[in-house]
Amino acid sequence: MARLMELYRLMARIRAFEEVALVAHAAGELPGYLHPSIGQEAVAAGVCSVLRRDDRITSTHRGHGHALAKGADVRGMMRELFGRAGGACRGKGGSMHIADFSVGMLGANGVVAGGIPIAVGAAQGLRLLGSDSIVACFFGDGAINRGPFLEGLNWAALYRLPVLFVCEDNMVAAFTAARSVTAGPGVVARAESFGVAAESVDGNDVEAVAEAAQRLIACVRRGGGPRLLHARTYRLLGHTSTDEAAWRDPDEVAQAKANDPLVRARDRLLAAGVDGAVLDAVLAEARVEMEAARADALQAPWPEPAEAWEDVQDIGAEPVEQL
Amino acid sequence: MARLMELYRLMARIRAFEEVALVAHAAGELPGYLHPSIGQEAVAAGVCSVLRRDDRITSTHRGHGHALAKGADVRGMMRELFGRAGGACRGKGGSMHIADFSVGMLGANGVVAGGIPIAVGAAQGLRLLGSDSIVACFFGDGAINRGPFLEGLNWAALYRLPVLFVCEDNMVAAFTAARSVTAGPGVVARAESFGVAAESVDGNDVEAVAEAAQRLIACVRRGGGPRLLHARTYRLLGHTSTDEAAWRDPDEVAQAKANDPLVRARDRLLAAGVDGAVLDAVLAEARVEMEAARADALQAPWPEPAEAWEDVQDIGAEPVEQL
Amino acid sequence: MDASLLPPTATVETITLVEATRRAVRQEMRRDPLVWVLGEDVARGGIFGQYRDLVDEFGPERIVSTPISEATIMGAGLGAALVGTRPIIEMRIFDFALCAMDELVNQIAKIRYMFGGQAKPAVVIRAPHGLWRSSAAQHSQSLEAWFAHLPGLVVAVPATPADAAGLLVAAIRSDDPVLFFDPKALFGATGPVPQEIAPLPFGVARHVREGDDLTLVCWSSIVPEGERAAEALEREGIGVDLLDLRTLWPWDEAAVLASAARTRRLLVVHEAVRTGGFGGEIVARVVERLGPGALKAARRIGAPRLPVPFSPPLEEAMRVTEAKIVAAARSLLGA
Amino acid sequence: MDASLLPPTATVETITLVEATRRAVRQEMRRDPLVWVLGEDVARGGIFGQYRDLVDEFGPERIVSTPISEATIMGAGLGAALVGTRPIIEMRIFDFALCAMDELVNQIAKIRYMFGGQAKPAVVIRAPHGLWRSSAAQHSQSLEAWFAHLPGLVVAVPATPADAAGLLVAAIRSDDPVLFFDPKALFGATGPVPQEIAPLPFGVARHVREGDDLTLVCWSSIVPEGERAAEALEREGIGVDLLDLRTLWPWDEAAVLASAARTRRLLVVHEAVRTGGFGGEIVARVVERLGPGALKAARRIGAPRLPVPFSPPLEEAMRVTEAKIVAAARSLLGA
Ligand SMILES: Cc1ncc(C[n+]2csc(CCOP(=O)(O)OP(=O)(O)O)c2C)c(N)n1
Ligand SMILES: Cc1ncc(C[n+]2csc(CCOP(=O)(O)OP(=O)(O)O)c2C)c(N)n1
Ligand SMILES: [Mg+2]
Ligand SMILES: [Mg+2]
Repeated sequence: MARLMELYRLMARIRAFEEVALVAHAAGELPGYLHPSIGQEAVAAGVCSVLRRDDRITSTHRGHGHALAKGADVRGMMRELFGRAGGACRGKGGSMHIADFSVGMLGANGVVAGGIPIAVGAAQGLRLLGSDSIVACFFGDGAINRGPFLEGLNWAALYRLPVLFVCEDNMVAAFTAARSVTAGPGVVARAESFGVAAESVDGNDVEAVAEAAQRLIACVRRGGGPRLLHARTYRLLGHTSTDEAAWRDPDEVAQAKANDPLVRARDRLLAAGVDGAVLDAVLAEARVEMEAARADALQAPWPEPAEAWEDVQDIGAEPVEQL
Repeated sequence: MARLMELYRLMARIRAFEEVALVAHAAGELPGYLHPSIGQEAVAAGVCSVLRRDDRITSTHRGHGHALAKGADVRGMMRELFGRAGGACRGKGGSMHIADFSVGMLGANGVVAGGIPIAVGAAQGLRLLGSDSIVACFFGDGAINRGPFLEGLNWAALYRLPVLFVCEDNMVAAFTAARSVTAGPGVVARAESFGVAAESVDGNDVEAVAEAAQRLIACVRRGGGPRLLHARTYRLLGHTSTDEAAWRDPDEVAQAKANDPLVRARDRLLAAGVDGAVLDAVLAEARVEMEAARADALQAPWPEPAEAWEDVQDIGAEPVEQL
Repeated sequence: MDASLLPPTATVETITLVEATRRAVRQEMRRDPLVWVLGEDVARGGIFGQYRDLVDEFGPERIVSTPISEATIMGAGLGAALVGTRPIIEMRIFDFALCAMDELVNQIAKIRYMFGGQAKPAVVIRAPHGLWRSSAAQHSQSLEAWFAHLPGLVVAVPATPADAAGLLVAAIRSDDPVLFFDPKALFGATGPVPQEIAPLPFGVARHVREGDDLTLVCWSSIVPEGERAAEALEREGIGVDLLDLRTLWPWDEAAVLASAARTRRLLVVHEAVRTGGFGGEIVARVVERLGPGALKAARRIGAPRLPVPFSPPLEEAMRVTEAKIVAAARSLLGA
Repeated sequence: MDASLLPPTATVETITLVEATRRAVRQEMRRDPLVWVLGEDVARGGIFGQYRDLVDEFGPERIVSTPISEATIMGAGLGAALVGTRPIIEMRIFDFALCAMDELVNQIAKIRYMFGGQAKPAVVIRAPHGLWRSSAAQHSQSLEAWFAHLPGLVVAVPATPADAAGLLVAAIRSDDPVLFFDPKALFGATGPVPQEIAPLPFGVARHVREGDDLTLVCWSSIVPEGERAAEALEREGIGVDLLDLRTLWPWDEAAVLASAARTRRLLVVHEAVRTGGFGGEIVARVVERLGPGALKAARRIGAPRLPVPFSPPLEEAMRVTEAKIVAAARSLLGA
């Protein structure tokens, strides 16, 4: 139960992070927009819980959970969402470009499937370095219709690279049901057609995800070549912080809510005899942590305008304009 | 036998076209370089022989055979290779960009897999026009590792478009054995993973190609959605007119020569009682036709320099410079 | 467009730019059954509402929501044009067109030429571009200069609802491929648009304001900044001749030359990075045509050569603003 | 590079440009085990022989022949850099990089910035570009101006064996991503190259010739045309100050300004299309910096805005040649 408890805590922190960020967004505290992963926490938590710190991940536009689960600094992340000094990316990236290389989080990506070629290349680089680290590559069910996904499967299989592909199948690609634009049996069949062994898992069962990921990663790390994990989950909110996703079947949404990965983990912990108050405390602590991060971000200074001119290139960087 | 005889004649014409063009190239009569399809004629001939004139094809950098088999004008093609006035593309395209829209030949392509998105779109356009024409889309075994191939499969299957994908598997991608850069079981499995039914055929048996293509095209035309034909063949010459492909196993090449699609068709015709002299005459006639095309091209004028300024845009075309 | 230029019978309403483009698409789809739209989420109206409810009228075979397959969206649009239909290729935002550059650059832009005139790539590529709501580096680019440099495309960069509508109608009817940059930041801007939209010719600048002291050339989202700057300068007694190019290829060289020859001071302003931007072409062309001696001063304003940052103060620091235009104009007048 | 500038002990041989780049790659791969090459057919030497026999020395894990998957070649190169290796990404010819533009433009060029300096995209992208042997529209493009406009990249456009070698060594050692345009037409050109290749700094023009009457700026394959034109002009008594920029970003503004201020006549010549080419940037910058009054005349030569045709007389008609440079120079001198 200790492990499930840890996973529960991790999911609770991801959930709280996004809930607090959404409140802050609605309050006009943070610029731009967010892609919340609420409802999908078990995938990020399950997979990242079985990675080593020196393993790498690549992520998507919906990457808060991945970053947090991989160990990214929460205050740095929140400040980044707020565009403040001390943000994980110095305020240059925002929500869609969260990265924390110090924990192997090689970045969210604003381009669907954009992380996939990067992931296979990172794996190839690790091989060259003689490292036994692996790369977990997250992408959505909408990404499997982009060419780079298929090129990446071929590439990883060809060079037997240490990559775990993780398809977060939340049934939707922005505003369109993913099934309605995806031909054939789906991602598992696609992977297998490249010789990449693949399996599906209930992506709202965090233990099942962790268990499957662990098994697959063991093969990958042993030099067995890439594997693909297909995690079925559900995006409980809209595509972005400003989308209600009102077009979805309310029954479907209601059913999905009952299947919330946090609810399921909680039920299991309760059934195993954990006190409800303990679980409530986990949620409350997570909330406190994230509200503190929000408060920290809110009081943090803005970056200096001149910082816009930094981090472009070493050679050929333009001088700061008269500001 | 009449049908095989016609296919033999078509293959002989393709072969003669390229042999003559190669001689002309070696003699310095034509600029640039050529991608000969010698050894692969049965695929172009077999597939195109069962297409209607109003069906469309998209082709590759190795497209002489496709164009000729689809009915493109030989003199126009040869003049194009020579860069002369009256060329199929007015001398602007050359060998790598042969096209003849009047017979539904929507163009060779200098980009590997470049014709695939065009083919599926053409099929979608034909559907919108209420036409029952279909599109045959040729590409090489090297092309199946480019993203657009996979996107195209998904797209065609999703919209159930009238496309016959034709993979010309000549075992090589430029200077690299295609197998050595292709993971998994291959093109048929890839197609099937998108729900596109696929089958393999001996691509040097022109009758088998024609028969399989006919069967698949019937499904496609009936609205059954796309199909894929995987034709196993062999590129007898180098990648281009200036490549000897000296790195290949001489045994492999010798074996492939014995399996030349023209030799095989000839043997079958002989066995069926056709006189060898008749078959020789077919070859000789083809040669005469192509030598005449070469002579025609050689005497044709060059395009006027000012023509370089034509066919760019209707609006915003730049004025011809002082020449 | 000045409403007084419209035929007297035309009905003119004030609507947003996004609505103006929707009206243009609807009008053309009603006129010509071979016009159709393909792109992600278009059957849900598009992410800016450009196609709202159009699927109800035209059905899912003409308002085609596609997979996330930009290369194929672009290339399939081309293929469909080659058999005679007239696709509108929706890229969602310009930055995603970078996933389809072989199809745009190597195929669409060149196919007519390579095939000696046989191909008619009558496509419109809609690519909402530019800064918008702290969208950061991968969702804010302005690379219109690239396509003015690339042979084979018409490049439209409208700034008002009427121009967007008129240029879009012209684009749909054109046999040339047209890369149509919707100005993201101006989707909500309002202006008069006739019920019946006439095509607007490519290559004719809009003379937004007349003035004798300085020629100010701009396009797309920068036009309102330019207008405000011109008003501010006028209050200081500086007369600004303001041109909105509306298309970058063809571009209205004659209008710019005439104005610059008169004012002898040229300021070109764009949201895109200054280095290598289309402003360089304009300044160079004016100098070549009129001779350097015809000018007293020339200058460009554009973004510094930086990816677009997320944080508002950083974005603001590198953004082209009314204030920067006014300051540059003043310094030019000093020259 | 003038051989007399080399340290006296250096061994210098006359070799081809392609061989010079091969020597540079080999030297750097020997020096640093984290340098490696990925691209199609590279284990067979590359299509121009740039990597001939290198697989024998470094093995197939460092000279990696890849599938035809440009997007992944580009993106995997980036990923491999992010974990600390130093990939050389071979694009075969530039035009195929258009199949990998998301990876180049949205990822490689921006990743360091978006992530606030965390990423070190230390890649070299080699892209042989330009006209060569009637290769037609999809195999002949020169789009270097695009990347000077794009923040985040260094853009190298060498013209001699020594410069190609020196810039390639610098590119491999640079932590910035470098887009390295091999000049296809000059792969066979010969020149002196030291056995031990030193890195050549980016942004320093080569002063090819001195002269007082006209500043001629060029790069890449046009440099030899420019040299021949300068010789021809000298025979007519016209002194040409000839600069080979060697890199377009950073570019040697100081050298151009100094020369133009002196000669007061500026001619910029590139193989790329003139409209929207980098020549516009140079002319505009000089006018901005020196003031229009400092110049008597300025002009650019480039290709007309056409895709590249196949047929030799068509290609010749649109190609930038010595004769066109000479004619333009004469007319500038008249101004
Ligand atoms: C190449 C590209 N095309 C389109 C978009 C716009 N877009 C952002 S997220 C998204 C949907 C992605 O769906 P999926 O991969 O399933 O991820 P999810 O949002 O469901 O997590 C789209 C179309 C993009 N960012 N990149
Ligand atoms: C996108 C792209 N990458 C690389 C090339 C260079 N190239 C031309 S043909 C070829 C090999 C293609 O192999 P395949 O698809 O099997 O066709 P084949 O030549 O065997 O007919 C390559 C790599 C290209 N033209 N386009
Ligand atoms: Mg999804
Ligand atoms: Mg092949």
